[in-house]
Amino acid sequence: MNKENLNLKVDIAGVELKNPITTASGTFGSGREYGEFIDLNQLGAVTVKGVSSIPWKGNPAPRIAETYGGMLNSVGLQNPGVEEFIKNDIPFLRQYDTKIIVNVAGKSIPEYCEVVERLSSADIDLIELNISCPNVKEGGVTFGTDVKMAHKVTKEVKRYAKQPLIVKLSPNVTDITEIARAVVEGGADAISLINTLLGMAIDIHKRKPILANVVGGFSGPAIKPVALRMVYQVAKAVSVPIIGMGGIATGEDAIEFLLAGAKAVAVGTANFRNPRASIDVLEGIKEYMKLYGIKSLDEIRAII
Amino acid sequence: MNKENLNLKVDIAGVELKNPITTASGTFGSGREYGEFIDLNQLGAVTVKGVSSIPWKGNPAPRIAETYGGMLNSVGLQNPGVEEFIKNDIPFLRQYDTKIIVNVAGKSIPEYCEVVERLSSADIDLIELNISCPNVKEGGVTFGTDVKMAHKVTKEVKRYAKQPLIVKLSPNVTDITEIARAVVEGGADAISLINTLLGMAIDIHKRKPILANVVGGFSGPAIKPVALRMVYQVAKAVSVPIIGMGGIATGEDAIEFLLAGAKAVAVGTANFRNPRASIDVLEGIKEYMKLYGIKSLDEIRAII
Amino acid sequence: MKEIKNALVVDNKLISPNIYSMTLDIKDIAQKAKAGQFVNLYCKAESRLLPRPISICEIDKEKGRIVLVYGVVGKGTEEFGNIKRGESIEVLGPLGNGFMIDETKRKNIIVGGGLGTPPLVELVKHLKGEVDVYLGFRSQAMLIEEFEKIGARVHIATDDGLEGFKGNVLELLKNNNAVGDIIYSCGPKPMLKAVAGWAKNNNIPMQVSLEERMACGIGACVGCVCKVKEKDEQDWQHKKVCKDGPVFWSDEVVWDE
Amino acid sequence: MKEIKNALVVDNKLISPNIYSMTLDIKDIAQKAKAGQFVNLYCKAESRLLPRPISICEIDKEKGRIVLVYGVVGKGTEEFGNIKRGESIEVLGPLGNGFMIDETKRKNIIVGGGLGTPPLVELVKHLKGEVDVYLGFRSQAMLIEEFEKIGARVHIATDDGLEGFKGNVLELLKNNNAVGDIIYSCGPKPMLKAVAGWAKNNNIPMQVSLEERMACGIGACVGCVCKVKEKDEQDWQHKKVCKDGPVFWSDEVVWDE
Ligand SMILES: Cc1cc2nc3c(=O)[nH]c(=O)nc-3n(C[C@H](O)[C@H](O)[C@H](O)COP(=O)(O)OP(=O)(O)OC[C@H]3O[C@@H](n4cnc5c(N)ncnc54)[C@H](O)[C@@H]3O)c2cc1C
Ligand SMILES: Cc1cc2nc3c(=O)[nH]c(=O)nc-3n(C[C@H](O)[C@H](O)[C@H](O)COP(=O)(O)OP(=O)(O)OC[C@H]3O[C@@H](n4cnc5c(N)ncnc54)[C@H](O)[C@@H]3O)c2cc1C
Ligand SMILES: Cc1cc2nc3c(=O)[nH]c(=O)nc-3n(C[C@H](O)[C@H](O)[C@H](O)COP(=O)(O)O)c2cc1C
Ligand SMILES: Cc1cc2nc3c(=O)[nH]c(=O)nc-3n(C[C@H](O)[C@H](O)[C@H](O)COP(=O)(O)O)c2cc1C
Ligand code: FES
Ligand code: FES
Repeated sequence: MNKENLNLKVDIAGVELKNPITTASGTFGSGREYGEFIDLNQLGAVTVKGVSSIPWKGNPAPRIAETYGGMLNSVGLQNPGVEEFIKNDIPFLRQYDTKIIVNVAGKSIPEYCEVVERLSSADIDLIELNISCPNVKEGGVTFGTDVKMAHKVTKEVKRYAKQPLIVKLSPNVTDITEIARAVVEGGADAISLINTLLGMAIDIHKRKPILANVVGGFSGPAIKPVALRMVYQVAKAVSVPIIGMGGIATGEDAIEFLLAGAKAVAVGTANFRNPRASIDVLEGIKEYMKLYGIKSLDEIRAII
Repeated sequence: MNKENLNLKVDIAGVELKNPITTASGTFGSGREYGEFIDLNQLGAVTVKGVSSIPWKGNPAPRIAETYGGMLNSVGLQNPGVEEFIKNDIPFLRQYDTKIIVNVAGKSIPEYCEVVERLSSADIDLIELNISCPNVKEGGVTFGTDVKMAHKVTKEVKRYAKQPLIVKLSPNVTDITEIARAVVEGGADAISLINTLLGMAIDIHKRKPILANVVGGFSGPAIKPVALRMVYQVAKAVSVPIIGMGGIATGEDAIEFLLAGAKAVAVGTANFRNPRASIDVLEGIKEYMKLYGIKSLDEIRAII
Repeated sequence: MKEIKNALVVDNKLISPNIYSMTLDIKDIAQKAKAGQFVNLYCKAESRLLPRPISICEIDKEKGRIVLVYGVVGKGTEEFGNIKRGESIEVLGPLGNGFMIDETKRKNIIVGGGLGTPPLVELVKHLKGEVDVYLGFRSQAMLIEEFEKIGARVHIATDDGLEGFKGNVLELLKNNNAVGDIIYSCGPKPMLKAVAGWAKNNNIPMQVSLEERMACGIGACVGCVCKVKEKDEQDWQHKKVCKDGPVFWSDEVVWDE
Repeated sequence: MKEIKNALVVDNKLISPNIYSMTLDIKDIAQKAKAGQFVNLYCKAESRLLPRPISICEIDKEKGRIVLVYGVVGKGTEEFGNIKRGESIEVLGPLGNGFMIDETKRKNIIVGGGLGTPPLVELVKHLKGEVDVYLGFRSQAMLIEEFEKIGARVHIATDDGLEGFKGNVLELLKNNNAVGDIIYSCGPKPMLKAVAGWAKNNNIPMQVSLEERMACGIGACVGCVCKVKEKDEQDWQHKKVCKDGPVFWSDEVVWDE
């Protein structure tokens, strides 16, 4: 309860967040940089960038392209590996009164399991499985676009996870509810969505793709209608808590996701335009609650 | 050849368009309204709104929602039926020196075939099969999101089509190349893409979806990165001509699609903001050609 | 050829909380416009693609000006509210069909609700005979002087009773024992529906100006439909508010929502 | 806490075809800034989300002002070019690490190419010893006076020979038998690569300021990387241009592109 007497607490698979705001993995580093712009204590949780078992170099540059109301990235999950993460970033984040959600990347099931096993003994609150990584063993198809693979990787990883397991879905599928059901059956305690759409941009003067990797992940306000639709569909299809994201930049955007069925929301690309975006979203939610005399977010969640 | 000595002609399955510009089905009516703003003679082709065998009432209002850099529609293919179309719209369009592409809607394979058979004896140039319609017989799954159904409907319809057959793909699929290959095997002479993404928007004050139909087709500049990526992928996967669309509003946008492999481009949602958009796109293409001394679009098509 | 025009904003002033009156210098539209037609206003913000349909409130053919009265209800109208005199705005129009003015009627009843009131001002200028204007608002009335200047009698209802009669406009009509040969109306659909019922019972022909979310505003997208039937028939059609309307006869409209 | 600041645009003038010099009144940034750092400029157009990184060309700590010199190469810089004196712009900075100024060097060589020239102006102000500035342009030189005012010798090369030496800046260096104890440089990567090869052959330590497409500009997104290795090692890392750079030692950079 804060001083306005608003109840912003949300429970994600047994972990209580003081409010429904987290950050979208990969857009917020491990919180250090944005911690110079906002008070991290104010966030319900910090979701850190994806970590893998060993350091990954990621894709070549250019990795960033701007599009109309959005952007593309082809960072390719560059990260220093789980050991470095545990050593450097957890102690930093634990200084703050916020929950830690660790996003996990892997190119094969054993690799995912290795990271999750290592994290199980670390001081973190929730694990978020990023199943949009290319599955090198199966020739590059991502785990997240195949029902069977999504189920299998969730099930295997779940055996190693001591913390509740969030599975993060890719929107690049024909039927998102099918994948959502598969990961819940596999043991997901919560679902987050959406990861980036697959997009492309071309430099017409150089006559080549802007990204060295040709295609990249499409995010930002432009994609919100797709994200919202998928959150709505998944909320109707499964009963685990949902963390909604995709283009959220204002409190109003966040309210749309809560109405559609999200329990919490993540702010991603918006941070790049406005380093205070996550706090602005939180303030916007509070204003909405005050405007309509809403005491608890349960009053409006999933009522659509 | 126009006076600047630029060769803008394109051949779509044996039909020569004087330039690569057409309109996106459903955004341009049958040309009457925009014919008051632009000279229809200047367009390579006019693609008319979807027609079905009998009149369709379409979805309830509200049917339109605006999103960041884009919009949603749930018109639901309202149209007066193929007979009315042939009677009223073909004579109107035939006054102009532009090709006529007729977009065909149907809720079952026999219905599609009926429309196409009727159009076969009509004075039109190309048929565009919209396989994003809900397939009522199979419980609402659209033809365009299932490889087998996409193949089947193309193959059946092809038997009735006297004019070359364009099949228009839905982007709401895991693998667009799979669908593209299926319709080419089914007999498609050309492919157009993308139709709208599936999106949603919520009125947070009324706490209900803006569209009466809850979800709707998402179009406009916001979706361009997805459209471009899919055109690129499909151009690599099949060898039939491609008509690219999705968020094209300027000549520069169109050049991106041509570089990615499109033979022609369609201007859709941009017409709503700028009734001259199709002509502006054409002029923009010409400027680009002059800037770089390009004499024919073949010099740049699909070079990425 | 038709085209979107760049109009000079001669004035843009707050006339009621959150409600602005914008005067545009736009000869071409002023010359063609009729009461009940509307214009498309385009936003400068690139993230907002679609035009905003706004009714023409007053037309000054001599000066070549039109007046628009609009409420700030969202991002687009907020942008309009911030436009300063001397700046310009992109506008397309006149669009739609106006009211079907019947000069033979001696007793005209005008019914307006909230932001549906503006187009009725120009209308009243063209009516012969007596004019009684019944307006419903939530709390604060507007445009009263404009109507009175033309010589109309104005009757106000507000939900909270702050001004005029406390109640809705239908109750006010009944309360005043309103009588007339024709009703012209514009406002929220529930109000129009209620008044249409009253009109039917009293055998008064009624014109209603409808609103719907639009994309093109010119009849091309089939986005802005309402259900319309032939009088006394059962089967209805989806007609375009922008092109077939925005004014319809109340007994053509299917009042099911 | 850090934050995006709203800066007053004191001046914004065309100084060469398509190139503008913008002076911002922004005390806080002016006070902290060092040569070689950059700022994020934010667009007003909502469709353009990402900040534009622009190097700081000059710093006036007394007046609390910074000067940015930028080319109009796309939509964002076009928007900046249209800003009028007296308007404001959102800006974040100073960002990145500046040049590592070595005051002990007696002979400084400065190498700039095109729009890479601006940050070298502020740098030269802080160098002790002789300064020879070698600049390469396509056709028209800029900022010459700014360098000369500080007492540097300026040598120009243009591709078409319109001004100075006809050829590229490396040819000019060779042609002039340039000698120095250190090189500071900024410009297009192919130029930096070529000069880095020459520096290596001549055993002159060289600093290069790199550019890369950015999203955050503050080290959070890992978007803006370049390949960097420990001197004399084989294996490289992707380092962030915005946070670890933009200035690197030329022998750390993997010049493979
Ligand atoms: C024929 C017609 C005449 C109108 N005349 C007037 C008038 O004279 N004065 C006035 O204040 N309002 C009028 N309206 C309503 C006006 O169009 C909306 O209030 C306005 O579009 C809201 O824009 P926004 O950007 O502020 O709202 P937002 O909610 O941000 O707009 C988002 C989208 O929804 C649409 N929209 C939102 N509300 C409405 C609505 N009520 N009707 C239609 N579209 C809507 C917008 O046009 C835009 O496309 C009229 C509407 C129609 C259809
Ligand atoms: C550290 C750094 C310092 C710079 N300093 C200067 C300077 O002092 N003067 C100057 O004229 N330019 C400088 N640039 C380049 C400048 O950032 C780009 O020219 C500018 O971002 C182009 O924006 P635009 O909107 O006009 O182009 P658009 O092509 O429309 O921009 C689209 C996107 O691509 C990015 N982009 C395009 N070109 C470049 C580029 N060359 N480098 C990085 N991002 C790019 C934009 O930031 C934007 O995100 C610098 C770049 C970096 C990384
Ligand atoms: C630069 C960048 C890096 C990202 N890295 C990751 C990642 O490591 N793991 C992951 O699951 N998602 C990653 N994402 C996806 C975001 O977490 C988020 O799902 C997506 O961007 C949609 O939200 P937004 O529109 O608010 O950014 C990344 C996104 C961006 C823009
Ligand atoms: C209002 C509206 C109606 C549409 N109707 C049809 C249709 O009848 N048949 C069809 O194949 N596509 C239809 N579309 C999809 C467009 O033709 C086009 O594929 C899509 O909008 C993407 O292009 P854009 O972003 O340029 O609009 C419609 C789109 C809109 C916005
Ligand atoms: S708004 Fe397009 S038909 Fe009416
Ligand atoms: S731009 Fe984000 S890390 Fe450099």
